Amino acid sequence: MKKVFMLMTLLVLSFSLIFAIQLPAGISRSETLICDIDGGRVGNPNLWNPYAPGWRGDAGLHTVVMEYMWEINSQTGKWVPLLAEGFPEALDDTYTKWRIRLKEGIYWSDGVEFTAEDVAFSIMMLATHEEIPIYTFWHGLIKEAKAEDKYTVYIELKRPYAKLITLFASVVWGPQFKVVPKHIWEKVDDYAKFENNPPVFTGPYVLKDYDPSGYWFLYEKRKDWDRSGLGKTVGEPTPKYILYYTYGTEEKRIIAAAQHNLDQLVALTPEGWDALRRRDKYAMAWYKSFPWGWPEDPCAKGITFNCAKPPFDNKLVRWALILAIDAVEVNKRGFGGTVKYSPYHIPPLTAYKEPYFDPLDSWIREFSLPDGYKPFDPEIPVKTAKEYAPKYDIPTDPESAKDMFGYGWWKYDPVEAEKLLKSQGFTKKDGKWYLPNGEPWRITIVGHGAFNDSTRIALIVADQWRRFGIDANAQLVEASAFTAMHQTGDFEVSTGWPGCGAIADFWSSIGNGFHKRWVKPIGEVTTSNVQRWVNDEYSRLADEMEKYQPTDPKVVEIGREMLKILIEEQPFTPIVGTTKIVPVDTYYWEGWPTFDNQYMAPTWWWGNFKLILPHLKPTGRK
Amino acid sequence: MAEKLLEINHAQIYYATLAGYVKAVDNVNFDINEGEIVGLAGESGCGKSTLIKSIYGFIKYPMKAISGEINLLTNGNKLNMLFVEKEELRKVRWKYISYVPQASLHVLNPVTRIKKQFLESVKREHNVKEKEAMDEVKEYLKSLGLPPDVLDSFPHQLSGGMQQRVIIAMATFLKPRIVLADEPTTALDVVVQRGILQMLRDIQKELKNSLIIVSHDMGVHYQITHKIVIMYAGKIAEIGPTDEIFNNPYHPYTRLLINSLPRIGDREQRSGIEGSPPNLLNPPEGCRFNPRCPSKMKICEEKIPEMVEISKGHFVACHLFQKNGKRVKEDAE
Amino acid sequence: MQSSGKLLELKNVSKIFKIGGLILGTELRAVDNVSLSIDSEKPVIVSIVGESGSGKTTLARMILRLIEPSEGQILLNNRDITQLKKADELLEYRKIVQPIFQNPFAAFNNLRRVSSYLYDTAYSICGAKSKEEANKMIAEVLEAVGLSFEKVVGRYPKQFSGGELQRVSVARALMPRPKLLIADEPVSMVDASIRMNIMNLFKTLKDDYNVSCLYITHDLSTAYYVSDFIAIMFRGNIIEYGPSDLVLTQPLHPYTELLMSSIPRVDKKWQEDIKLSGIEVKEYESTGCKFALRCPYTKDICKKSRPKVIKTNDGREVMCFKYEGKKYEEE
Amino acid sequence: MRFTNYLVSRIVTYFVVIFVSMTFVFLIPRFSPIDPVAALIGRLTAQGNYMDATALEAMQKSLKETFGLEGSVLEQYANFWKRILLGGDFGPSYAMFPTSVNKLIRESLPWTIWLLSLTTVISWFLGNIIGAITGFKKDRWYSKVLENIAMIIRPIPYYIVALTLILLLSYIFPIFPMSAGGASIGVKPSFNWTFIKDALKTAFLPALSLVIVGFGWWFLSMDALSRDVAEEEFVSFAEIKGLTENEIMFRYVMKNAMLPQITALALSMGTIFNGALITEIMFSYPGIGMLLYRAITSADFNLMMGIITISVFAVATACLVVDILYPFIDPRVRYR
Amino acid sequence: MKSKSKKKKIVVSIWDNKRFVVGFTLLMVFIVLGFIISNFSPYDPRSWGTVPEELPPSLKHPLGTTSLGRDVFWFLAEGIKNSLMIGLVAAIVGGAVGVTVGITAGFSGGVIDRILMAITDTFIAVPSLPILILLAFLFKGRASIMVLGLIISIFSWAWPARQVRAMALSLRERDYISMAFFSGEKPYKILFFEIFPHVIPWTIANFINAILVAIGQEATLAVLGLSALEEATLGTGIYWAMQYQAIFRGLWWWIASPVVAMIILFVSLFLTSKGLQEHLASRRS
Repeated sequence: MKKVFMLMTLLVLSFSLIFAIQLPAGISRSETLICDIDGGRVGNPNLWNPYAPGWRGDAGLHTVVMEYMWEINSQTGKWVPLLAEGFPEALDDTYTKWRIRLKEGIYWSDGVEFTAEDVAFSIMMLATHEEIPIYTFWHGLIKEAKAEDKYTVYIELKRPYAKLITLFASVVWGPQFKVVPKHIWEKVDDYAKFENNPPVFTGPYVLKDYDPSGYWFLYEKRKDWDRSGLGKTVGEPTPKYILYYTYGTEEKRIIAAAQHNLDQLVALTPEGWDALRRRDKYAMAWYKSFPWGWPEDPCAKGITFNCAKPPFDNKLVRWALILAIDAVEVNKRGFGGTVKYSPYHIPPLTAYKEPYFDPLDSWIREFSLPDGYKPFDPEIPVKTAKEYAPKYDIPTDPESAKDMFGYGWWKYDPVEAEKLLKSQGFTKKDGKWYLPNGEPWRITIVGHGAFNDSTRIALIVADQWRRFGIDANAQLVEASAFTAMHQTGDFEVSTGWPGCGAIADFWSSIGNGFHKRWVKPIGEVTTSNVQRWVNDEYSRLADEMEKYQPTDPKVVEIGREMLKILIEEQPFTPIVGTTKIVPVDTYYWEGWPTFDNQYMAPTWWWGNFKLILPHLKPTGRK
Repeated sequence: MAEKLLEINHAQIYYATLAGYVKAVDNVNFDINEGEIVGLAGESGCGKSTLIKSIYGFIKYPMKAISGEINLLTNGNKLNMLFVEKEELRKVRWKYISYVPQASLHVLNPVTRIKKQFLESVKREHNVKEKEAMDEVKEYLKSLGLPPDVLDSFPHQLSGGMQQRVIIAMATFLKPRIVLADEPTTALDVVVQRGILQMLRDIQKELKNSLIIVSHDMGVHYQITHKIVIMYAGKIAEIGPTDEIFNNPYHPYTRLLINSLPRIGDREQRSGIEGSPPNLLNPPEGCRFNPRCPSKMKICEEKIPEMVEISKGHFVACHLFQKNGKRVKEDAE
Repeated sequence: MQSSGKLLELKNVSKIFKIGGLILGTELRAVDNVSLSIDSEKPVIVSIVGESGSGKTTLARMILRLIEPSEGQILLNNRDITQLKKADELLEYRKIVQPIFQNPFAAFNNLRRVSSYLYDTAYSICGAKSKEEANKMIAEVLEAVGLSFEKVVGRYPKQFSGGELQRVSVARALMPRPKLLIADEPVSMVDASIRMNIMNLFKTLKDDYNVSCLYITHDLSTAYYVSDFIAIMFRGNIIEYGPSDLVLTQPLHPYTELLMSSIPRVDKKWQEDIKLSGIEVKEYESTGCKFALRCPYTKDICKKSRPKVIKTNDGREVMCFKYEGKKYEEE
Repeated sequence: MRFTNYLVSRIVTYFVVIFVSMTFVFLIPRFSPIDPVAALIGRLTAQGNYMDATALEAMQKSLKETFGLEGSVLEQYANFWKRILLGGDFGPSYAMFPTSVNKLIRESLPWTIWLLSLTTVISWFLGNIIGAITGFKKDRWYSKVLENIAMIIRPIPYYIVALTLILLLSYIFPIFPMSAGGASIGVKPSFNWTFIKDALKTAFLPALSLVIVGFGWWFLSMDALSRDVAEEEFVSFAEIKGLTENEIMFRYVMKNAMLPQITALALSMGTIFNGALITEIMFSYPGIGMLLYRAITSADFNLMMGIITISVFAVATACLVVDILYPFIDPRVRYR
Repeated sequence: MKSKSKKKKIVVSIWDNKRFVVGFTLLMVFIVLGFIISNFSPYDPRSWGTVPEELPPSLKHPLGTTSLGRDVFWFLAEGIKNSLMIGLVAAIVGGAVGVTVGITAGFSGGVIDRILMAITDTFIAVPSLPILILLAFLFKGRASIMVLGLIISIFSWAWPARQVRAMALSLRERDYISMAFFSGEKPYKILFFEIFPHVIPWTIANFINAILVAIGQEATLAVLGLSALEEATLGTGIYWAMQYQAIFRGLWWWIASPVVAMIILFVSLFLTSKGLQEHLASRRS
């Protein structure tokens, strides 16, 4: 028995030497960057056509192989021209004629030069081929695109469109427009069925190998990386190989990172990060310590009301429900205190501080409900800071707290909430609320089952409303049901995230998106304004905003007025910003962007990830 | 004088139940000699099956050997089948003593061909190649009038009678000295029954061994046995040569039993024995037949009658008969 | 119109079962073109004797409506029993016909009290109005079978011996004063010492209660003892029918002869050996006489065609070529 | 004659069951609040793909057209059968448009089949052998120990078993380095030793987890079956014949108790085509289970129908095969 | 050695069966815990933040607390109740439908039998998990404990129906059924008093087994995030512990409690069922 035990131990020990991930011969771990795949396993790894509806770009294609005309620096909100030179030039006052200049000396990975012909071809392809999902929009917009010379594209529109750059430039994840090589794509018959395998693009890496089951994708740096957009603009990306690899569940990703077999993780739950941090001294997130995560994700999470369904069509009812939410508890239970509060309907980004948050600060503090009640509580961030200070040693002064936890949120005041509801004819008996018509008030909060943030907020808010006396429960549904229920208005309250934005001009998101023109009766499908909120003044302001280019200061002016309306009306209520805990393991690679080195945001899953690559340095560990 | 093959001395075999022991075989004695066909007769629950199982050493919980001996006498060795090691038992089984179970369609392994089932017990003893053993088996079957192609069949493809004949062939192939047959023809049709009984008898004649047959059917005993052991409620009521038992039964139970048997061509009114056999958990004191006995005396409720030999080889356990075989009193016929 | 006369009449009744193996499986005529009748004038006991697989139990089950005949008709008082559908017709049917099953322990649900069946019968079939009335009926029939009311009421099947339980079974069947008892092997599970008591019961029922009985058995001795007529079944056919005295003492059909010679009688020892064969199964499929393969008198014709039923002068029927064209007339 | 009748009626039932099942499966998702176009749009917006409301609206329309979802449910239903009957084609996947469902299934199915058939057979064998031993020798100490172990293992939620294995054998003792997919990086599926060795290694942990769980199930049922068989007359007769305990166990008890297990094995083989969702999630193993799960969550009707059709066919066929072949396996059984 | 008991013991007591005694005792502990003790919970087990977070087991919190600020013990008590409820609903509905369909099919025969069996086979052929997931969508709104039980029951009746049908087919041939008919018993009475009692032993074993399977299925749905996640069940207990990485973060009491509870609950149900079956088998023979 003893002998057997000894033998077993020996066996275990000898095996445990096999530690590192197995890479194909000739590829050394120290030259390879291993990245997480955002959406997990890719079901159709053969498909490299970015215009196919089922395309998945998150396994490297749009981060290291494809390049966009303008990438965005997600930390500063500024565009970085990658394939383009400068910004689009409007040739007339009505914004129907445009000119775009391209960088010179960029080549496709198969050696053909990248020119204005490619861009013009790509634009016209979108505008003339019905099988491409975004054809309808482009067809309705583009009159003509042509190469004026080798590096200049001329575009003529069918209608004025001031926001043209947002079609070509990455705003959040990636833009609609992806330039494709004319010499390959012009031979294609059906763009919806084209696989584009192997992919030819301008990016610094090329596809070397991939798993037919879609678990991993290996890319190699181009020998002529200097002829890529990135090479021309930023410099040489460091890793020789990039391996996109999905380990699967969070547990496995944590283990993999702890074993230094995963250099970069797309997102962990706060608890997952806690687990990794304790096991891996090389693991690192945006902040060195609490609250760790990168708080600049461009969508604030909160709750959406279906304004077409009574009693949620009454803004005072909505306000009452908001005052029954304890945001501090949401932050604490849902996110371990790591997220920023978001009273505005745009995410609490650094980029919005100057144009919106600071100018509106005094307004929001004084903002009052019709009965004169001032709902805003600017003390919440300090309170939160104080709560976590003993454990994590963070500053508790108002300014630091604001940086860390945002400007504040609405008071948790069930008494006022009760007052509001009673004023609207609601009654409370035995601690339970009844609708004006006497029925018990039951609310189902729909949450997105696959999104942790959405799930947790739904469950916590349901819990809080129950405590308040409403028979609330949370229903978590899968992605498709979540979207479909929103589109048809088949919900009462949900935990969605319609309040997105990354650049000061939020016209394309909440501006146009909340326009009354999208509102359809319940049962009919609408893709925007799913909260079915009709506000004439807001819609008018949105139309006004549309007339200016994104960089126009007028945009911000109008935007502030729009935000005031949203705050007053609350068609949806953001609660917290999204903090992404996107850690890296610095065992093999360092030079990652952090709070102390904010050259970029840690948006590994965006197209702009390539902008980070030249900053990485190998540690030299084997 | 024929050799004694088996002696049963004071065998007590009980069944353990939650309510106590069921005294299925209680203090039974008799011997079996070479060349005899002995019938064990009695009603259901009288202990005849228990006894024959015990003779074979096939004692399984809740059956329990309490005391006594059932000695198998083989080449001068004595083997008490009531208390014997499993290995010892395995050595004598099928070779010195064989057991033919009650005719039933569930005795043979339903998923194995007869051939294999035949050989698996034979090969061990013979230690010969399968082919040779097969030839021998075929020869043997032929000698018994069985078609050798049954060997390639599955049990369910054979009729019940054929299965029983195969089983008998298996049990006698190694020429055992004693063959035990426990209700070998129950549930078989009369024509088949006759054939099987003949077969058992022929084998016995051939091997000159002894055959013990358990049956509740008195006709079976009448037709083929030399000697009958009548059991009642776990005890032996009467032992005697077959013809004598039928012609001149002593024990009231035997007499009533034989009288109750209908005979073709004889329409005379017959009646059964009133009452039913006793519960062996708590059998009646004294003679176990006394509650049903028409000639009951006082002593019958008090004392267990002893076995007395009335004429040569004819024993009876009844207070009506004294040691010398004289009748104590004439009972009303 | 022969409206009177027949209590039970079987007209060319057949039952075809679909059983069989993988490829060779065929239809099995368990009962093949059987005709039989019982007079309603005078109660009789008719025995149906046969080996297992002869179709005797199938026949009984058809008369009890437990299975439907595939061909032919079963008439009870001139009414086709398969046509009885309505509740009152079925009630009437049960007042005329009652069964007695082979194994009394299987016939009584062991989770129920035995007497509950008696009460059910009293209320539902005999139309008892009150508990007293039912008790009276029950006590009466129990007495008839030699049991006491106190001994039976409230007890479970397991608390009886087989003989007692079978007697309860008879008593229950007797309650509606039926005209016909269908007794399927009623004593085969009963010990020899008390078998005769039950057999005598049937005789008593016939004489004292005017109950006819269809006694289904494989035991020739008891059949002889109890019955007025005997039908010998072989592979689905009644091959010989007649008064039991004649059939069993002077058998006509070769099969009956074989059967007779095989009984382990207690008055006559077997003489010469009989031969067993392994061909039993094929007999069902034969187009000729089903016994032809084993019959000592076999002729060519026996294997080719089915013999007809021949009526003899002494009131017997036999199905054998041996008697064709002889002094017996054809039916 | 009789067999033909049986076969015909059995085959008619087979097709009826398949037809009813498919209709049922076709209708259910269409009455659920899920919609493939919404799912795709949802995925794009969740990713933060910046799209103007006007563009989004336009895209929704054109996707509906591309997917052929404009007709009524009845038309779609007719289309579905037409496609299947004319060429066994399930159409394109919606979520992974334009990849065809047939291709997706073709790529996932081999992994599933090889892992699940292997583990099913292994656990079946182990469970049956050990179950026969413990069922026959039920009073031995090891029988009692084994039975208790199986009883305790069986209820452990499968993912806990899987996670424990990963933690134990990939993290604490990293004997089997964590990996994803059916083989290591750079090893391509083909018939050579390198691949087989690699695939075996990769599949070891998921296989182990499935065997552990499957073993408990087969073991417990075999244990119970053997106990029953051990009471049969022919087992007593084997003892009467003087066979040894082991002979009786293998030739009599096991051989007979095995029969229902063979049926059960055939049925489990049919259910293989459902995949093993949790296994695939936990071990990042490519397979049909995950594919199906994704099809459901992304309302990919075609993919869903494709996989479920195969599964229904497999289970129904397994039942059919069992019914038809059982008499060959068990000589006693005849067709009803 | 001789037993001195004079009285005949006709009924063998179920309490003589060791498995049953152990299983039933454990089961009773669970039932008392779930259905009685859970009502005395000082906190709403669904509410978050009722107690300090992440405390290891102590006298005050016998099974510790979670990251969500729930007391594990009280959550578990409620979870046992709800899991048992899911199991009961699924087993009752599935069992009732299965027995009804099986008996109807077995006794009617003919066309009715064929139709019922085709439907039954359909439910056997259709893979359950995907349909359960889809049904979870269909029952939008309140995925309550009841609804969950009902959803699970949709696939829990088909096998029982088949088995009951087989039993009914053999019961149909029994003499005592004919006996009851000839005693003038009404058909419905025959069904309830003659046939049903003989299906009961099997039904009980199947019932317990169905509870077992349903609890396991709920746990599977929970790990996929498809159960009623804000209710306390054994499945959601495990779900939350996994979501908050209880294993990695050393909160063993959080994950171990529902898992161990599940194992003990299963073992108790298993033993009860086995013991019961053994007992009934011994009574029948």
